[in-house]
Amino acid sequence: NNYCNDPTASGKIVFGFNVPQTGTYAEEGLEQLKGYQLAVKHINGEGDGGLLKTFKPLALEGNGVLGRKVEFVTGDTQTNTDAARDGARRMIERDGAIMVTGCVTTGEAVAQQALCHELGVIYMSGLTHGNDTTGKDKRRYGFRHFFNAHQSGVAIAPILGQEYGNDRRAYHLTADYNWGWTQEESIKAATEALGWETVATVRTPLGLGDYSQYLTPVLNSGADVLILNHYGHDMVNSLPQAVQFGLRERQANGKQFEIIVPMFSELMAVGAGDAVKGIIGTQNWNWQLEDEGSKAFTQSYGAEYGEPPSQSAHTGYVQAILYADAVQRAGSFYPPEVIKALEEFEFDGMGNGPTLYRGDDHQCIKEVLVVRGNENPTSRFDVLNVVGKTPRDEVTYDPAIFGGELGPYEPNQC
Amino acid sequence: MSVTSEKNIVLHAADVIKNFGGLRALSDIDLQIEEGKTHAIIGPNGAGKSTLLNVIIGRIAPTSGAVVFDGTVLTGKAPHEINQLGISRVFQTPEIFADLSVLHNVMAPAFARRDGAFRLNMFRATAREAAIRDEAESLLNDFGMWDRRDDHSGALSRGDKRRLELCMCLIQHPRLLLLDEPTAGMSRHDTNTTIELLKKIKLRGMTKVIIEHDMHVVFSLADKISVLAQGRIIASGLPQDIKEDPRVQEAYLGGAAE
Amino acid sequence: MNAAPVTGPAPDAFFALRDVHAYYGESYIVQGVSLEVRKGEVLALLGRNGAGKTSTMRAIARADEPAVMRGEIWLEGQPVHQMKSWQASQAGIQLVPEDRRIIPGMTVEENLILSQVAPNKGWEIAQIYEHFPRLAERRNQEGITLSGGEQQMLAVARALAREVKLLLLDEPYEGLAPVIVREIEHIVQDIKARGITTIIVEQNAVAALRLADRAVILDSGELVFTGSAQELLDNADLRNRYLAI
Amino acid sequence: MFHLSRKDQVKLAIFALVVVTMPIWLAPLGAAYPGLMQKFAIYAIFAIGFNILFGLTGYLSFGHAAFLGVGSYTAVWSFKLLSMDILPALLFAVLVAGLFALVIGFFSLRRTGIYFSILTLAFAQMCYSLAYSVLTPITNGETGLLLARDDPRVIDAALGAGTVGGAGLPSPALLGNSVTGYFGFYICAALLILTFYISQKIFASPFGLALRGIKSNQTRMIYTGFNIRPYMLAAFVISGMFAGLAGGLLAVTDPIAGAERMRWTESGNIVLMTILGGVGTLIGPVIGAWVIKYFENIFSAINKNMLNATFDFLPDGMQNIAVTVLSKFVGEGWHLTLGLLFVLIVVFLPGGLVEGYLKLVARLRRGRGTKPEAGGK
Amino acid sequence: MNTILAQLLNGLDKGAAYALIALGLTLVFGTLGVVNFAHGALFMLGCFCAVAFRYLLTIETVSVDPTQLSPWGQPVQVRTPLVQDWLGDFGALMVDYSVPFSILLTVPVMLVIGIAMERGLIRHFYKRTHAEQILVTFGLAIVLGELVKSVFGPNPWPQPIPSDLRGAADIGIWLGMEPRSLTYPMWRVIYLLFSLAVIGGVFAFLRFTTFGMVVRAGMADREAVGLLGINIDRRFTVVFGLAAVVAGVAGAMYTPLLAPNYHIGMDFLVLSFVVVVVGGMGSLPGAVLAGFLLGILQSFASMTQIKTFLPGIDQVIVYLVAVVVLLVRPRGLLGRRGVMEG
Ligand SMILES: Nc1ncnc2c1ncn2[C@@H]1O[C@H](COP(=O)(O)OP(=O)(O)OP(=O)(O)O)[C@@H](O)[C@H]1O
Ligand SMILES: Nc1ncnc2c1ncn2[C@@H]1O[C@H](COP(=O)(O)OP(=O)(O)OP(=O)(O)O)[C@@H](O)[C@H]1O
Ligand SMILES: [Mg+2]
Ligand SMILES: [Mg+2]
Repeated sequence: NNYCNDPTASGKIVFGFNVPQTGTYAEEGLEQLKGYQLAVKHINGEGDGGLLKTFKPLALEGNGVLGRKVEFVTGDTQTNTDAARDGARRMIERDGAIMVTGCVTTGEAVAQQALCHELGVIYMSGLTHGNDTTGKDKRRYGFRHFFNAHQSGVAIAPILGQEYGNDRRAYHLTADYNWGWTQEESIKAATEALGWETVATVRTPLGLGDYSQYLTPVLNSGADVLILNHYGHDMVNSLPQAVQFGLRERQANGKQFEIIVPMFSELMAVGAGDAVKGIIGTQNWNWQLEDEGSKAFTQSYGAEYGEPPSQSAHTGYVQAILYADAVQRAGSFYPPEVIKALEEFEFDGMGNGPTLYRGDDHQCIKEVLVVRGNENPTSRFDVLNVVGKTPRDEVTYDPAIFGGELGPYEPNQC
Repeated sequence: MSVTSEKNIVLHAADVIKNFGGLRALSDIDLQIEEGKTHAIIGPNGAGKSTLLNVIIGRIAPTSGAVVFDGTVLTGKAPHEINQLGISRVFQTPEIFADLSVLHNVMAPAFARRDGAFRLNMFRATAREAAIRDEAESLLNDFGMWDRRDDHSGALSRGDKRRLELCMCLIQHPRLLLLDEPTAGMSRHDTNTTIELLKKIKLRGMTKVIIEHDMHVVFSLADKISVLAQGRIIASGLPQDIKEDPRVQEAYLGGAAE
Repeated sequence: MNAAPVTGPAPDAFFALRDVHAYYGESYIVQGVSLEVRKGEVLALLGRNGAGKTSTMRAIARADEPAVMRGEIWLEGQPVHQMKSWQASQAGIQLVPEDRRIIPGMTVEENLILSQVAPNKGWEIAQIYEHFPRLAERRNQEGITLSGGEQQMLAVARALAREVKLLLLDEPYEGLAPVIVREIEHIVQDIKARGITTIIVEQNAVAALRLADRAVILDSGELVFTGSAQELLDNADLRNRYLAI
Repeated sequence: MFHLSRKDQVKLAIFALVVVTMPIWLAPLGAAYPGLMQKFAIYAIFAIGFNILFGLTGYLSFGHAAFLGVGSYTAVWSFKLLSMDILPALLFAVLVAGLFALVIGFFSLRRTGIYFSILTLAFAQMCYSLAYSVLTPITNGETGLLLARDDPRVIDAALGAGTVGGAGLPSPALLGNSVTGYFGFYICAALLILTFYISQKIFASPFGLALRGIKSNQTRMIYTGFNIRPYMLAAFVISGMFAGLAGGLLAVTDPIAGAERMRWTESGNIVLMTILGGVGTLIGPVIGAWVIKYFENIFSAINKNMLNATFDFLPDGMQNIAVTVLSKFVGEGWHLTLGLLFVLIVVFLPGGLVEGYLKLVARLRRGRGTKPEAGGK
Repeated sequence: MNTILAQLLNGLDKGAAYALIALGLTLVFGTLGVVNFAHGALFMLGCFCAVAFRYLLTIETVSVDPTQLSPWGQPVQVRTPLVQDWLGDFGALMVDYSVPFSILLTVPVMLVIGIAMERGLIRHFYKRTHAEQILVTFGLAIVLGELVKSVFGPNPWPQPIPSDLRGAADIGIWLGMEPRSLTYPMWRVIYLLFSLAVIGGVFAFLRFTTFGMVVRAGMADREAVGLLGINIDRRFTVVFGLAAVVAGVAGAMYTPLLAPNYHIGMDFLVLSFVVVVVGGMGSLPGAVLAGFLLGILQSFASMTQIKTFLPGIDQVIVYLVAVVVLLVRPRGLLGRRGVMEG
């Protein structure tokens, strides 16, 4: 079996960690990189072993992969699809990477995933929440552990109903690009199913900074809920600005006005400051979870870096472990074998409860966390509280709804 | 003004008026230039001489009136079109391509003459345009600048820039050459050479309009002189008549015709 | 920063150049010029195009270019070669540049006001208008739209609006109508009468020599003649060789 | 028609040699892999084209990335709709980019100086914003335009030509040969040499002289009888077409087209490349492009592990210090190095790398020659 | 109707912010003629003056309590605030009002930075080509950004609004309307007033002193001005310092609206250039006018009513306005002839 960067031929197992290290998403990327580096330690049997203690079923033996130590190379995607692909190509063509992983936007994920597929190298995406990664643009060689916008919508709806009732009028501000649209669509469907009415869906330019011109109309719109389908810096800016507009002190339709941010990350929450207090959203993982896996990961990450991990670090860590484990189980680096080992793989102990790597679209199906901005944080790590977990069954969906095609197993030559 | 109407008039500025805000820089100018002659325009500073040239070459639009060149109305035409009709001008402050070599400065206008206002002459090397190059070099030679042909023209002294600009106009073989103080700042020696050269060109039948304060130059070259003062032509005629015109004496020469 | 180190004591002369060498980047233009000017004297600096007259004047006025690499410039015991152009101007050296350098975007009056911003005022603006009624008429016109002669007047006026110890006139008659040449000549004579020391560069050697007490001739950056104006007028050979008159 | 001056012939020969031997001399620099070498060639083409406008006419376009993006989108659409062959893709990329340049240039060239720059910037930013959002049906927005297996590809279908790439996605091909890897690089390299040659021709031609005249003195140009509008427009369109070619090649070597390619930062990048290497010189922009791409790809990939390995020979304490200090300049700190490089180069090598180098050489030569002792500093 | 009024108010507010941010740039770019790509970096440094000021005020003594472990396995840190303890109520007030108070830090710091930058680097580039100015200032911007990144990290640093100034002001009441019919965030109103004050101050300084005239003249012809005895270098330094201060205070006061990170300058760079150029090179009033024009139009273009029949208009409005203005008026709104046209 001849394939790209066959470690048995080169004698080296190289993972490529390609994350934004500069630009606006540098912090998320650098966190992810820390997760990856910790994973390599644990795979190679260094450190305290981390999730290898809780991960079930586990094939890794703490002596590298298939008995050989893992090395890694890093790259800077600059949160730019071209730079991401350049980095991935360097890892594959020059450094001999057998697997590439990392990203903080769906754009980077899809771009790298497509490239890796063409070159016959497996890509484990990092932080990507858009539906397309495992929907319209899914690839046989790409795998996503992170949850997606659709699942966010489904997961958040019951909690919203519980907290804010079934008679609400929602106003959406949506980042005007692919991810924003899918998120808006998903949340809208989920909230309307609750009985909410959608007053308006307004698109805002990406990376705008000042959202005031979109917030002024909210005041007199008759809405009593504002849903911010913004991610990253868009959200870091729009949420505090919305709060400054006095929305949260406002009464509308006889109810307290509320703001919802369907997709959260710790770093975003830190960036948004006080404004995040009391705001509900969803998360892939949180270090305050009480299960054994989460505790173990938080412990070993804290020992390494002196602070608790973010979900970005977690997802990076988990993806690296999952790939390594799949190789171990397949007993081969041959990508089709590894892909088959990952597809329909059912595991637990990674912090999200029992999880399925679905074969049809390479999306992890697991429970989704609903979180709320902490009113009295004790530290800057303690910004989000888990207020609910939507079980895996409820967030399972039919992969056919997003279309796309995985493509063949056979690897191309790079 | 109706002088010698049977002569061949190549340029006619008819009733040209130019106002700058409240200032009337040119009023009712009626000027006829005969083919093949050298027509000098003299007058005190600020009389409107340069302004008149600007109107002719399309740099400024006259407030009213028109300029006709060989049957074509120039007013309203773009400057490059006017040049293409065969009118070149030496400016009062030298306008040269300061970033280019002296030789290229002279070659560029030759291309404009040969190729017209635009031609995508992209694949033939300038250096291989032998005819134009030779002509440029011989012209530079005439003006004593041949050995500086590869110098950066921005670094020339002012007198040299003047001469260079003159070369740039001459290589176009214009039918009408407008000279705005071509020898200002030139040393006496170079002034004399320039006069000789301009005389030679005249033999080839090129029409010239020359603005000059140096009476030596004016009286060496001019076939006819018009005197401009405060935007009006106050006198027009043969050099000798002008020299003796009392109005000119007073307004311009100050009794100092050297 | 092209100040040369002091190599000797200040000369006795009112104004002196000692072995000045100046460069435009790589090109060596002023090649060791030495001269002295007495107080109240008018010196004519003559020579062909490209001889280096302007360069010498600019070196004296301490313009950035050409850079003085060696030599000294002294005015009343002050080391001008260690100054920048603004210091030289405050010390009383006023250059009327050959290209006049009227400041674009400013009216005639603003150009004049500007020359009085830095210390050591010369004539009052009212006084200037008296001498140059044409400028008074045009005071609100943008300076660069003036006709050539008017610009020249403005340039001279600007220098006079400052305290002048040494006036550097670079081709003041260029482009001027004979009447105006007379007028400026009168002004310069007037300046001379006030005891202002002047160096004048002029292609119109006859006109320059009418004014000058002494003359020097520059050729290829070197002095080839120093003497009284009369001496030069009498020396037909020199006149022919360097001035073509 | 094909004539070059002696000097230019030598330059072209050396240039071609340098480009073709990239896989050899880049190897010790860690850059000898097809992905990066393709980028070197492509961005050099982009920079050469940009320099025809900026270097010759002095008009600084801040929106050239738009043409790069248009070229890429066109090429990918050509793959999707017509054929996986790169010839139509490149042809259309060049033509469509040229068409865009014609329209944008027509308006922008009404202004000069900074006003022109901002006009081009504005047009390009509009293209970018729209491509990212409203035009998603055409551009596929954030995720970028990708190939799909069920694309129509009418020419391929009509010819019944099997596409290269097996059961997976089809891959771009030149007359049936897949253009991935080194073959892709050599195609780019050949086109780079061709564009270099064309730019040499333009520089040496009367057209180039006219463009330089426009840069030097527009007034003189006009009163010399040149109509500068068509000259400028021609230069703008030519340089837009070069950008389109570069964009097309990006899609050829890596079939995806994203809106980010059109962002102002990308336009800014090409400006920086050109200035860094030397505006208006033939080779400068190429070198500038290589330097920046090298930093972006190689410096950014150096991490602490690698530094540790490199400085293994030092005693522990020293190794730590060396690694800590250097790690600020590589990996996530590569921008810092790039910024410092920009500053140092302009300060010490005015005119960019090439000009600065020439001046430096001249100065050293002169230092040995005769010159009166300089008293100043 | 209220919507229109609110949107107009919003436009004014945005416009004032744009004008203020662009003001520093037009001083350097429109007046000194230096293409200053580091302007965004100066804005960013101003933001971080506010961040640093608050950071210093809230500095804490950290002691480690080894008996307790945090959930991530590290000893718990016990933090006690320093300044508040020290200054008591006034300290607390300072912390609460850290953003406005930070101006006290921002002005001197930015002045020093501006002067150092001009003396150390920019000065040598007045006579160099614009291309080289771009390269050096862009390089400088990157370096400054990276330095801030290495101190403060890449994540944004939100700054709170003083507690008394939080929430929305009821503008409607001031205009004699029903209560709560027109509300607008208090801090934005303050920023609007602050912008107007700074802009007015800078205008007065440049208009009613000969300083402005000298600087304009110096830009048109440095050498000639030097020959008139004026030390133009020193004045350029002052202008640059002033520009840095203006950029800095614009940044510091903006922090509550936009949590700053090291990258924030780049995000504002293009916008400030567009504002300055649309306003017209060399014209301060032009930049202010352009700021308001863009702000108001952007505000209205973002209304759903308009977006429905012009999809995507809000994405491009700024650039569209720029194109239209520059095509209709050759030198922007109020530009002067010959400035940066060549
Ligand atoms: N653009 C303008 N705006 C306002 N006034 C102008 C403009 N151009 C010229 N003028 C005025 O028009 C008059 C004529 O100027 P012009 O340059 O034609 O004079 P000239 O006869 O060439 O003088 P000189 O011999 O000194 O060059 C002058 O008073 C000048 O100030
Ligand atoms: N900026 C410059 N860079 C390089 N060389 C220069 C520069 N300016 C002048 N030169 C050269 O210096 C020499 C002397 O020039 P300068 O202007 O001093 O002559 P000049 O005696 O004033 O001549 P003119 O009578 O023509 O004004 C000339 O050969 C000129 O080419
Ligand atoms: Mg004139
Ligand atoms: Mg001279």
